[in-house]
Amino acid sequence: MAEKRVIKFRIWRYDPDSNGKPTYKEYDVPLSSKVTTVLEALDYIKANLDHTLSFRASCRMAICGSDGMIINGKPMLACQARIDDLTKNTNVIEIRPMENYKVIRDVVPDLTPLFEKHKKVKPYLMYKDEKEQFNPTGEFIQSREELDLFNQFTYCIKCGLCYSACPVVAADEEFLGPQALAQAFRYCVDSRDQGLEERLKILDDKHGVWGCHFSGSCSAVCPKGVDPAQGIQLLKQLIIAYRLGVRKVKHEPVVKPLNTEFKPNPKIPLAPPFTAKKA
Amino acid sequence: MPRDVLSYDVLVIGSGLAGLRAALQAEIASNGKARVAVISKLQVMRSHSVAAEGGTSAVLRPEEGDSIELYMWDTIKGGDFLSDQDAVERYCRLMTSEVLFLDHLGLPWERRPDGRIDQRPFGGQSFPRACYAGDKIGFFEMHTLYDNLLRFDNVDFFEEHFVTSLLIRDKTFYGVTAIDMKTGDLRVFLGKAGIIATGGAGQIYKFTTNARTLTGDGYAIAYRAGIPLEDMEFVQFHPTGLVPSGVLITEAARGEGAILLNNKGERFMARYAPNMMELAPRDIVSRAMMTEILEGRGFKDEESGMEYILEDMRHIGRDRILRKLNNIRELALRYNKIDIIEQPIPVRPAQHFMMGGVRADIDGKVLYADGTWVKGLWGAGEAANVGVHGANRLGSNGTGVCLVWGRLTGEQAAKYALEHQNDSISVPEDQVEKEEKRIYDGLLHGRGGGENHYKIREELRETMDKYVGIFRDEKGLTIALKKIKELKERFKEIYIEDKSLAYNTDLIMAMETQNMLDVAEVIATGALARKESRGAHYRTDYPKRDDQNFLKHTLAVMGPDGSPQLEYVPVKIVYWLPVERKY
Amino acid sequence: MAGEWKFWFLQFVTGAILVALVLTHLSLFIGNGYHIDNSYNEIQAHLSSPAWAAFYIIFLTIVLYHSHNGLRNILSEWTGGHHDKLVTAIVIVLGVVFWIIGMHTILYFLVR
Amino acid sequence: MVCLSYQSQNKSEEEKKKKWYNNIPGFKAWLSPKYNSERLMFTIQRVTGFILVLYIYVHIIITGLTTLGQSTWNYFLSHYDLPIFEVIIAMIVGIHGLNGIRLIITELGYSIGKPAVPEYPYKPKSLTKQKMLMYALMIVAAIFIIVAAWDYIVFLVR
Repeated sequence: MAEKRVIKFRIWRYDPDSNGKPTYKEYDVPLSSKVTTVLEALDYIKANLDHTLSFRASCRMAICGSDGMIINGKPMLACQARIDDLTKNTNVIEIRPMENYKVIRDVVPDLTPLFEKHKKVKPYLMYKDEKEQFNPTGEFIQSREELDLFNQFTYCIKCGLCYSACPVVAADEEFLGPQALAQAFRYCVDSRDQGLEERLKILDDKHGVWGCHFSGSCSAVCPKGVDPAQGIQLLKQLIIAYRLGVRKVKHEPVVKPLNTEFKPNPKIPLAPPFTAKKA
Repeated sequence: MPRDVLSYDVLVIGSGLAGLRAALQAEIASNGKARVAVISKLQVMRSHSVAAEGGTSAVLRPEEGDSIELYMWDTIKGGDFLSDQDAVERYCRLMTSEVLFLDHLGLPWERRPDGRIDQRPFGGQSFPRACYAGDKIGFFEMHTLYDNLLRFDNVDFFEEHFVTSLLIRDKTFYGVTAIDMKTGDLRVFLGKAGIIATGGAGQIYKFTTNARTLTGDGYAIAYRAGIPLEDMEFVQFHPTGLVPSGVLITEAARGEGAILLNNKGERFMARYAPNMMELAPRDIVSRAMMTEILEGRGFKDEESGMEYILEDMRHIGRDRILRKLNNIRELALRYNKIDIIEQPIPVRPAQHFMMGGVRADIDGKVLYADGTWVKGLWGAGEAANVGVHGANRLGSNGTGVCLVWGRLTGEQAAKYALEHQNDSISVPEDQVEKEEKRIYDGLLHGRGGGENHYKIREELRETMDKYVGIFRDEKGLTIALKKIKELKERFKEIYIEDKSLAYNTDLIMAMETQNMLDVAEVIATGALARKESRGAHYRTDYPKRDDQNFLKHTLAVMGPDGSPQLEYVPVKIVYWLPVERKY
Repeated sequence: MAGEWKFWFLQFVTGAILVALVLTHLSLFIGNGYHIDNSYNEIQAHLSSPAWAAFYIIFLTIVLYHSHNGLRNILSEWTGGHHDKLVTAIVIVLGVVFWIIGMHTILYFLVR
Repeated sequence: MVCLSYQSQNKSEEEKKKKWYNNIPGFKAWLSPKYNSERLMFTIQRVTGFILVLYIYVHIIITGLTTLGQSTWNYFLSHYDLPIFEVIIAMIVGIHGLNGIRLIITELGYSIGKPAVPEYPYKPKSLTKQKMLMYALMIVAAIFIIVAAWDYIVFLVR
């Protein structure tokens, strides 16, 4: 086996209870097959070097979005950051908490503003027949083309990296932020939605969609290829087209009832007859 | 210390798929009147349900030969006849509307060319009935439910609140205690109704597909409150965990046509399940893969020393992979630098799911060992065993059970809470003080003997992997049980280095380890007592199913000495008598 | 406040127009070399013609709208989005003051 | 129904939140272009725009000096006119204007690609698709600056 490499981790530490100032602490982590990502290195540090290190982590496969942090100057997910990719030219990995949030402790930011803004854009389908929506009688008909209009934006894992990278968010506390705006677009273009007018009350605002000036940092750091910047610009296009009265919509949402009639299929077996006596 | 007391109608413990579905249904059923608290030790949409990949089964197309009866038969046969058949029936019937419900909430279901919901084949299902969206259905379901909960103003999310105990008096549930991780304070939540939806305990195994947060907290707090855990010895191993990380490679890959190859290049599943091949239920495929590995027909990863089997998806084709298996392609590329379009990937069985859980009846009501209801308490999802999965869960039924029993329990809980709205409940000072002492004096500021709880956790996980894995025998299980007892003793001597209150993960992890030890003990005890092989529980010393003696559910209740005591209750057989299980 | 889209859209429309106007404006001076001596007469000649005066009135109005709407965006963000009304008031006052100064210059030669 | 003790606790929670470290850089973030070149253009657009506002004030006031008579005007020009200053303004106008054209196109949703199922490794289309546009317009900006500064260049060469 090749000689073990040792990587130096410089980690931003802050503990509100000890009234201290933020400091950097350094840890030496030997690489092994168990330590290939930054998250695994943090685990190693917590279990072996310093039990007091705090960080968030859950699924360790880049789908839950817990462990966003700034690694070597770029916001990314710790579980996604491979150490060998990061240390091609250096032996040091520097970890800081995400910007644009308050920090609870160490690299644990308080994401409450992100979630609150997500809530503001009404991120759900608004179908006019609410009774049908909660007690469905059939399935919506939606073509793949209609699905692909918004499918990309459903990939958002709400990790908050885009929010952390956005320069407008940094200054403007009221700005909805890339995550919420991309989600707003996702619901606005869903062919099953009828709530555009309702949502525009929030979006068509200085601190709504027009707060974005296309710096594109959100898309540059997005770990899931959501490309929020694209969504926001398309949302602007949609709003302008809607306001100028030139928006084209293919059709209103259609609910189609399911077939209930059973037709035997030679390729599919039949369920065997009941053998137990019903109690 | 001033104490926080919060009062709600419905407390939902856990924010996974079942928890969110329950909270949503509680709001819908009460027309937004019920005050619901969702208490989670994570941020709400970080729960492990997001990692479910393949799909959610439902009968949508009877005109193409599918039927509720066939779905029931698949589920019961897949569960090796340990399923409660009345629960299975209810599940299969309700699933259809659940899929439509999610469609109406905005889930981006993949569509057929004619715009209707598409379905894909899945292991053990006779009809391709898994509705899907890419290959991260759990993720979409979670986020759809979370987003829709934001409609309601009466739902409060208590994120990063670690529930430490259930408050139960006179066999009636009235609240929980929880540590607010952000501030480190103990909070008391009073509720008329509670729903345990805390998920599984995958972390007691080392090689697992589960998130690091699945430490069996719900099992352990219920178990310590005197509630029995049912069928815990049935632990599902997913055939395809990515080597060496254990990241889940979805069964949908095999549904789309992926094949498993041993080091001779054989498609070895032909020997184990000649009809269904790779699409046999998970327990059978996992055992087949382990047999191949143990008989020397696996590959070996030099660096980690793990042996594996190859899963080949090259013939599926680039376009289909990009559309339908996008996420696992990303995972394989990221963690193994292998593109599944061009190369097969290394996989081996990994712990995936707990078939057992808190004992619950067909409504999801949590029951004591004597069959009486813990008034006001329900259970849903992986945390509760309502009896659908039996001895082995079929792929694509996990999310379904979360949805159906989330809905049922949410509805009942809201109704119950509103009926009992005027019942006064007082803070049980004695219980809360006891809990406060246990956590802050005992653990946080306890002197301890300098024992490192990370080491205890690691040793537990290694023990479980080695002795309570896919193949079990008397000798191994006895060793495991002895080791767990030893670790439990050592845990009393732990020392917590981090004394800070704010976001003290050191303390939380210690408490998780404690929960894991309790759950592991129940699993090992149950497995030792079940002298047969059924579904996911395979004893090399008793390789046959024994319907005479063991067609019954195991109940484990905490005894006075803290170790589990076993009881058995019969399985509800309503439609089909057990037959030989062949695929 | 819904309806911000108008300002945003107008910002783009004015921006596009300004590109043309600025080019016209600069084309008057580029290629003439430096000649401080007769620049006064040149300005006077230009502004005395009603067509050019009209051009500059439009130019002044659009450029002040565009720049002050931009300034409003910057200031509004700068103040964290908490003082939008104050920012709008400041921007309007500034814009009107400079519009009056500019109009005075343009009309001075035309009227004289 | 929230118990009273919750209200009192609420305050102390607010106090605890005050101890959280404020990691929000404020408008300084505009001045730290990082991650991508569009972010740099964002910063440049901001800064040039702000300078141009100030320049317009100065320009309007100076042009207003003509109303005070030719002698004042000539006196002012001979003492305060710096050709290099005009060239810098021309550069700023060129960059602001042509980047503005890019922003009009992209922010109206053109040349940033269509949404599709993303393919790993992820390359955001909004950034890749309009890169060519950005480069092309910056070349145009450079030509514009040279033309605008031609008199000055000629003046320097002489």
